[in-house]
Amino acid sequence: MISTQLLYSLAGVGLFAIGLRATLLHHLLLPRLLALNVCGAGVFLIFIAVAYAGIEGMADPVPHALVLTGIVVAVSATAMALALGRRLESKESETMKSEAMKDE
Amino acid sequence: MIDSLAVLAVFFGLFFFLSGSIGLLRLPDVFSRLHALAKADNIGLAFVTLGIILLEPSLLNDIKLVIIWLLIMAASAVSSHLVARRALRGERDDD
Amino acid sequence: MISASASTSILTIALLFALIILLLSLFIGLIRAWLGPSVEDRFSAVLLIGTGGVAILMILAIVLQIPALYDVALVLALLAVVGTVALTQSETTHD
Amino acid sequence: MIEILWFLVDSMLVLLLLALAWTTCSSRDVMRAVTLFIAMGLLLAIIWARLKAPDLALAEAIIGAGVSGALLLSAISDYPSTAITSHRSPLMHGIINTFTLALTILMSWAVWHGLNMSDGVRLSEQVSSQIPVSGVSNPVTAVLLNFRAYDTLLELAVVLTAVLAVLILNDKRADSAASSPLLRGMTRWLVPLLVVTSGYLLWVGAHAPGGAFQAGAMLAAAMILLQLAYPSIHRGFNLYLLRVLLVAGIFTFVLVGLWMMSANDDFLAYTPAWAGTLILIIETAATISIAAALTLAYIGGRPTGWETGDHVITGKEDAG
Repeated sequence: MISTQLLYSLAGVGLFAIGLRATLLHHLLLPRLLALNVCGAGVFLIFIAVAYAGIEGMADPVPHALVLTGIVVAVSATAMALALGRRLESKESETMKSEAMKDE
Repeated sequence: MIDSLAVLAVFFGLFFFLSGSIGLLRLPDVFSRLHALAKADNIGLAFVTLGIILLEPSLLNDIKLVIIWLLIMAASAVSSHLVARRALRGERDDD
Repeated sequence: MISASASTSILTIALLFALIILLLSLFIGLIRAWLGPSVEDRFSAVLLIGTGGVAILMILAIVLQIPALYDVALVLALLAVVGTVALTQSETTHD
Repeated sequence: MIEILWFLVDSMLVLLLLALAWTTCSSRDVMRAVTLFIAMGLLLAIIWARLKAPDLALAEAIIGAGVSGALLLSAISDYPSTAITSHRSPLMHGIINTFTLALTILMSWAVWHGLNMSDGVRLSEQVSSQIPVSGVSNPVTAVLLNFRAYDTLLELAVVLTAVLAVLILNDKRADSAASSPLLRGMTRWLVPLLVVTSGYLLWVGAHAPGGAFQAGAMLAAAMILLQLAYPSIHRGFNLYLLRVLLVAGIFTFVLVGLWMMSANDDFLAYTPAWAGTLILIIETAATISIAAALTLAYIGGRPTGWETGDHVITGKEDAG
């Protein structure tokens, strides 16, 4: 049982690290958001691995409830970040257009 | 007896899953790959479902399993159509 | 009594082997998702993961004795369609 | 023998997950990254099922594979360029790699150390001792809507805030092109099925995995599918009703909390005899609010006529 917990927790750590590295490396918003979501999935995985209590045992419901909340909050935050990015993109293209007008 | 029949059915289904995914890897273009996929979706899942129904004592869950199988059949038909349609559209754009 | 538990463990071993084969087939399918080359090839690999995932969930429901996993399989079958539709209806065609 | 086989299954799942995460994060093309991300959501649902967390597997199958995939895909069209390039210098690259590696080693040590420590008091024992007075028999629902109801109330507030931000920032995206007749035909029987399943998940949440979040996300997935098959359907929304639905969850929650405060002196302290009914009422309202919020987030901003309230009437009834 402890080996299963360890395996999945370490996988969670790996997921977090992969996501963190990509978040720091990329500069476009969408890949960064994907990477942050991967990070979040890593954290969730550590929680659920710790809650696991073997094939026979009953898993701890409290971390499950926390992670369920986390998944919903993550998707809302992603939606909000996407909206911010879209606004930013349209502002940028507006500025570029008006600058091109000035040049003419 | 029922257990061994069930395991036999599951493994028969797995054979189709495995050949479906090998087909997905080895076949030359999108359309033939989709054809390989349909084998896994329809026959593979049908036999796995059959095996699980034999192992599952509750009648309600058996009904649920049949519904899942029917859903996957319908879904795979529509999804393959949509993917193939998109692929065709892309090819036309290239010309 | 003893023979019953022995047959259960043989059944478990068989089903665990089935799980490993299914995961192997998902792995082969995923190579197609990594290689591409077209967007549609990746979609068909996602379709395979959807169907394979349903089969895995069914087997896990028996092995772990959690009937609620049939509900998960049902939901996965339903939502795999929504995901595929979203993928194929998206506007971008470049790869 | 069984242990070894389980270990093999676990390591294959972990390997697949890490490989998918790596390829998602290192893709050079946005479409490829999003496709692999959706595949990762499907795989995560299987992993939650393996770790005996069916509630999470349900939520991940709906949100990870369906809703957030659709959200990200619709966002791709907002950006002119989809090629992912890193503008970091080689030195920065090295610093980031070293930092991540050091952090990974530190966290691995912390996890290993933490798992080998002696077991403290597990909250699960307290939860299972209190289940009989919670009004429901599914422990996760009991934690979410009774023992830690504050968290869930605030979570609904977070969802509402996020969707308000989406509404403030943008108008909705331009309608996409018409879809194939086969898709429209399938939508006609699939959407009712999704709505029924959503109701089933809401109802079953009291004694088995399921509940408001899964049901709400399922309803949102139904709306997203409708939107994909009939791109102009949002014109039929009743915008006043939509506003009401958006806040219904949090309003009902606070109302119940205050009512129980007048009876039991504590905010959200349910009377055990009514707990089951109250939880169902709150969950129903929360389901509708979450569905409305996720649908609006998918549309990408204010529907036409949001400010004035006079929308184009097409004769279609509002569905959610």
